[in-house]
Amino acid sequence: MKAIGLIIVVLAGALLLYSTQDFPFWGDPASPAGTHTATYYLTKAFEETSVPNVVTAVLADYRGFDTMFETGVIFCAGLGCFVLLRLSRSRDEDSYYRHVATGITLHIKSAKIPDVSSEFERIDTLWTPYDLIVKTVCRLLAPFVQLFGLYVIAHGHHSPGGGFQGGVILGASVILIAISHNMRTAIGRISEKTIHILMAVGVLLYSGIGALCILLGGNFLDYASLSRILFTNEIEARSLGILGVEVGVGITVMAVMITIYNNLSSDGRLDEGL
Amino acid sequence: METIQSIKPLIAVLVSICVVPLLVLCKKPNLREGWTFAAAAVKLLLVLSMLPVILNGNQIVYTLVEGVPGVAIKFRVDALGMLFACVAASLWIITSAYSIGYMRGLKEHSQTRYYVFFALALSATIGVAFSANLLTLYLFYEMLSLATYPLVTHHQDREARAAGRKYLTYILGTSIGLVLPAMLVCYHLTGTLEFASQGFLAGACNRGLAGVLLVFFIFGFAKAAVMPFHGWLPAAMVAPTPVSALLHAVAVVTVGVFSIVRILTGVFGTELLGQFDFGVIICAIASVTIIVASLIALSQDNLKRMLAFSTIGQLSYIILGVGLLSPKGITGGMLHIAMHAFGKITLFFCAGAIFMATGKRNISEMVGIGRRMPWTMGAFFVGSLSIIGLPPTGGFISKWYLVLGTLEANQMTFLLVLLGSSLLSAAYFMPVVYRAFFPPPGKAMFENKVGEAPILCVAPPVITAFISVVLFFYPEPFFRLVSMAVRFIGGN
Amino acid sequence: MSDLVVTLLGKYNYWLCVILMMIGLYAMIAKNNLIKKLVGMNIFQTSIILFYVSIGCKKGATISILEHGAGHHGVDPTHYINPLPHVLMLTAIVVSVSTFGVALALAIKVYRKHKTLEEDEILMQLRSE
Amino acid sequence: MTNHYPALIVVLPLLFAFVVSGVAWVKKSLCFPLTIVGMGLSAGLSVCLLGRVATTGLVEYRMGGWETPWGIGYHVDYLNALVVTVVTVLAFINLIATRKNVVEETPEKAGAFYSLYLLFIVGLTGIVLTGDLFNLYVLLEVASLTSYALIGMGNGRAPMSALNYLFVGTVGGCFYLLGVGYLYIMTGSLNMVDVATLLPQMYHSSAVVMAFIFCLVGVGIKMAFFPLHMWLPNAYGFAPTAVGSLIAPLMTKVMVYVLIRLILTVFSVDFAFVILKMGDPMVWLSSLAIVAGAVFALAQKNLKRMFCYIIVSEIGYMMGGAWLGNNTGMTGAILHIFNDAIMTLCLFLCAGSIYYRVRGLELDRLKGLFSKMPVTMACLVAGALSIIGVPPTCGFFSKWYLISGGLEAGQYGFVAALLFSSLVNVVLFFRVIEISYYGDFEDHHGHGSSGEAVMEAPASMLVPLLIVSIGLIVVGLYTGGIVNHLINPLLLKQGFLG
Amino acid sequence: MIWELDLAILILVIVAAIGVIQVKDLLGCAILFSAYSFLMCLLWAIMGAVDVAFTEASVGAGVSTVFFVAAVFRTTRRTKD
Repeated sequence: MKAIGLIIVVLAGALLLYSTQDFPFWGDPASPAGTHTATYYLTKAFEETSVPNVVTAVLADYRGFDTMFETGVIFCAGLGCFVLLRLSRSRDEDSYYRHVATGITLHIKSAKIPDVSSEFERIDTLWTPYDLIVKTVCRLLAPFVQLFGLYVIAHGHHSPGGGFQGGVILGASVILIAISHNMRTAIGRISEKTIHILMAVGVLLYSGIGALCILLGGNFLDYASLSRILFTNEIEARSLGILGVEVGVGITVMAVMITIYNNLSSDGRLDEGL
Repeated sequence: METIQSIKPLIAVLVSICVVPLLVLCKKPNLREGWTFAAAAVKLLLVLSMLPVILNGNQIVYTLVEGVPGVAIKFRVDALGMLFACVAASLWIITSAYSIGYMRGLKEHSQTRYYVFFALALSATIGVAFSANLLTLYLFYEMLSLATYPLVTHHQDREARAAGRKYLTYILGTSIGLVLPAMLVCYHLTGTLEFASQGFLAGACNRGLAGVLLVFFIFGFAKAAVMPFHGWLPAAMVAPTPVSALLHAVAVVTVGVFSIVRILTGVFGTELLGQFDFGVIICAIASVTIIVASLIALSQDNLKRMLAFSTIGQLSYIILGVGLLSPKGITGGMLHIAMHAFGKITLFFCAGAIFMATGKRNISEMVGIGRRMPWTMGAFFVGSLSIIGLPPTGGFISKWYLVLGTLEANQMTFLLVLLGSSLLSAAYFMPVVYRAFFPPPGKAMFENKVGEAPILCVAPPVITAFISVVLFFYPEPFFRLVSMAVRFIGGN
Repeated sequence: MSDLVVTLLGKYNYWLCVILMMIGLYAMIAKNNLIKKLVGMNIFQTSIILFYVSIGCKKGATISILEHGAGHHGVDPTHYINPLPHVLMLTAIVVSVSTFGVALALAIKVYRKHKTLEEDEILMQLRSE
Repeated sequence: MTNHYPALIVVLPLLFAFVVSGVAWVKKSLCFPLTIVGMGLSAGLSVCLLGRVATTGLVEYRMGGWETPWGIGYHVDYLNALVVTVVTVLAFINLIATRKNVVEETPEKAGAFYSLYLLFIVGLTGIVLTGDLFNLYVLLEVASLTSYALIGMGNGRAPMSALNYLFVGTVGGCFYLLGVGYLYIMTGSLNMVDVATLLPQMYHSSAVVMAFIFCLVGVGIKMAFFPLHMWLPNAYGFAPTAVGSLIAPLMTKVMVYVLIRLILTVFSVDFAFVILKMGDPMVWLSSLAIVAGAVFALAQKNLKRMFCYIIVSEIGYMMGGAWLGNNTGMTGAILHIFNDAIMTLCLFLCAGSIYYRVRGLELDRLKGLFSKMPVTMACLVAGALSIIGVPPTCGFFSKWYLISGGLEAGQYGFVAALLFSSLVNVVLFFRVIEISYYGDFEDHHGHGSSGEAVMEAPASMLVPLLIVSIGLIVVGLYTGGIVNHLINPLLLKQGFLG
Repeated sequence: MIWELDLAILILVIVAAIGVIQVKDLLGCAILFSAYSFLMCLLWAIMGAVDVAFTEASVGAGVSTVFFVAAVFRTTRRTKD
């Protein structure tokens, strides 16, 4: 296998190298890629959308259709991890509880789960106590991380970032809690059902804005037509439309990151996690 | 000659397909068989209603749909097709009657399936008869192959499975492996597949290619059982007797031969065949089959197997006749389609009746049976006369024309083949009849309690035998159709 | 000779990119561990992203966020880097992380059944079934 | 609203996919009806779109209202419209037919399943309709990712097969992306029509040649073209029933469409045939694919796996037809995309309903099935006849064009391969039919192992199955219409001259 | 954009990639892969692709690594190659 691999790789590499000979030089400003469509975006994007970050403008408006499916891909991944790994809760499983004050572990064999109380906490068999410092620091850190995530989403028009990066950061904050505490805490804050509904709502927001444009008489994702209900001019409407879809992307990406993490780290049982 | 647009050919084809749901849904056997009869009658009437039009020298055409540009699924009723359709439609009624007697008499299983596929097979047969181009012919040819598979393997035992396998291997293998490419090459060369009175290949290909195509077609239509693609026919004898009758006399083999005749006259055209000297090759292939099949038939003890080999031989008469490329020879060949059908079906009916009444399959066990089953064996005698080609039966007429054809074409070798094989067929049929009626003293094998089979099994062979005789004295309708067909293909 | 050197140096980025690609592809074909294959796949994907980003490069240009006020009075496109490859690659990164997630999920599912991630061991188990 | 058809065909299932996945957490019973509505709307609209395209010839749509080289545009001509109709209509039929399988095999995750189902269709329809090379890649990944997840849902060997498929499929996707990158670096554009206008001046550049080869390899991997087919039989064979019958008929066909689109629209036939001279080697490779697929199929003991290898063989048909270098062959290839999708669906649906009753698809377990499930088996026979190529089923007509094209191009090896595979298919299917027709000979001796009574599949499976198998014949009879009204006008514009 | 820096990081990236596929422990592989991603992110930042770099930093070096580690914890660290 290794020999075959090597041969294929060398062959493909040789082909690739051979074909670079007709490329324009690296960084050549006069190359076709640098002039044909790029010029249009760089010169027109700001007047048409009033978004200084051209990447955001192209991403969410000119090629907004791509980005919608990009969000769709993320959504697929979340759903995919869910369908592949999630195990349905089996009723007659043994469960373990820990008395918070004393640290005594209870092993309950029956299917019945006692009411949730502050005195007992559900644990797995392989349970190790969490470090208090890590726990506290992470809990304090999480809101700041989330704030930063929101900033990245909102400020995508003017600086690097946008819905996708912001969403990842938001998701990461929840993952941080899940790692530092345990996953039940994280799920207690944002339940599986909420995550899944958020996942759908985010992309629905994106495609819904697109569909709304059709209802308002424009083409799909033609944010300019939103000007009628936003009471602004077309350029501002585009800018706001971009913000709207970025928020949608952010929500979905956050929810998907959490879903993937939850399912991967708990092997689909959504118990305590790592 | 006029061309009349009419949907009648399509209806004639579809009648028996339309009746299939009725057959499936009918719970009562009587009603089911009633529908079969009704469909058979309607079909015959439809076919006969077109007969006067054809006899007036006209053609009926109907285009169903254009499958491939330039090649439609299209029906055309001409004299040759009419001849074949008449034979098939009229024999279906008789076979239906016989089937009822046979299947009920032996209490066969899955009778509904039997009738359904019987009806489908008949649709396909009429479809072949009326097809206007090679594509339509191929379509119905394949449909027939598939529809007869459940019939051949009706018993669903090991033997049937082996036979079915052989049947399909030969029939589908050759049609896909040989006919399909040949057909496509024809289409590629000329852009059409429409049968023309003088063929459509003329001028489109050289001698070598034409020769290859010819061989592909003759062997490709393996239903005609030209040697060496005849193996399926004796194997298929495991089927119930009415099926064998259908296979041999009405549908399958006749369709094969009919297709070859169509190809020779409608695709190649007699002129092209003559120009390339292909007549002799065709005749030679046919002659080998005739002689070898007759010799094998001589050595058979199982009656149905013997009939099968006899059929293989007789079919090649038809090909031989057309291969002579002389008007009389072609006339003889085409007439033989009808004459052989009536003669051979009689023989099969008789074989079935004997099996029903006595349970015997082998000739050696039938000594003295003529005394017990005089009607059946009488019919058998007439049928065998027709196959041998002796008066006063229809078989004589066709053979007479074949002989005239060889003289006309000045092919003495093939004259000898014809005469020789007639002698051979006499040699394998006459002992059966002789021993049935005149057993050596004290060797009669049947007790008194053996009598005739049920009336539904005895009447059909008697009727067909009678028709065979009638055809000797009054071959007019068939003769007129055939001579029209010959005139149409411009046989001088 | 100098021609060749110019060609070599002028496109070194593409060259190294190709080498990276081949490392990824080799890992995918030759490695036995499923996770290693997966990593190889990811390297392959990132190298393609690198390739695209290299296409977008422009000597002497800055990042494609317009300076304050620059948008209002005509933009000189040679001053800014081509934004389109970046847009495309954002999408590609998302695709690659999605694929990565699903692949890990599948790998865990495989591990659940076979208790190993080595391809040859899994094949052996399947064959003995 | 009518001018939004192209967008709505893709967007409606997408919206419904999200709604379904959300609703699944609130009220499970709504998932299936919603999926039906979304899929049905999409199918209905694509039929309407086909009607419009047949009259006007071209329907264009601009996403976000941007002009095409800057924005993403849909450029719907005869080819897209035809393929998108096949995709949506067949997916709709499959959705109805496999409902019971889904209920049985994935009872808890039906919502997610249907959501992924719709997303898969979104991916395919998007691939087919889009006029943008990169958009095609994104949608390709949507379709692939959903198919990995859907296949991985199965039990037993399914996750391993899905993982393998994922590796191979991602490499395929990456190669395609690389090809698009090469095109972008040379032309600076991603729009198919725009690229096509910019390309002719650089046909001889090695980068463009490599772009074409990378696209070809990428698409070839995704369509399981021999010798890149290794992933297919496992992935499709071990997938859950409803998934197998969805992905198997559609995914590979859509990839063939992509290839034909690349040849016809982006690179033009001049480049592929005259400059690169790729015709001959590709036809030979296709012939090899046909023969290899047929031979591998012979060795299979499981019905579904046998079908999978038949798909490998059929891919060879389409690729060969496309590479014959004449209009007849291309017609055959396009027609075969259409026909093969229907036949494969028919076969897989039959396999699905057999599996639903018999719980296994090994050939020995099919004994005597003709008497127990006559309708299903009749449909299997119809599908088999079409695969074999018996008139008047549609399979015959596409084979007709392919063989005529082969003769026209003088590719006798290809013609021979086609005939060989027809003959092998006869053997394959009659082996199946024989087993299921005869049943157990030992049954008569009284120790039959039939504990459970196998009976005919439920009506919700049979009706779609019957529709598909009747469709086989109807489509066959109307081949002339399809060719005259849809394929010929297309090839007149973009096909081969003379 | 400074091409010397670019070249240096590119070479580091390649070294990291080789390390990733050669290391015989999957957890180590995860961490090295994170480093690889981070180097890649730097590279892109140098090339001016700030959005891509940002994404890679948050996704490739961040969340992906977490996923990777989670998956390794749920399966095994062992690898033969």
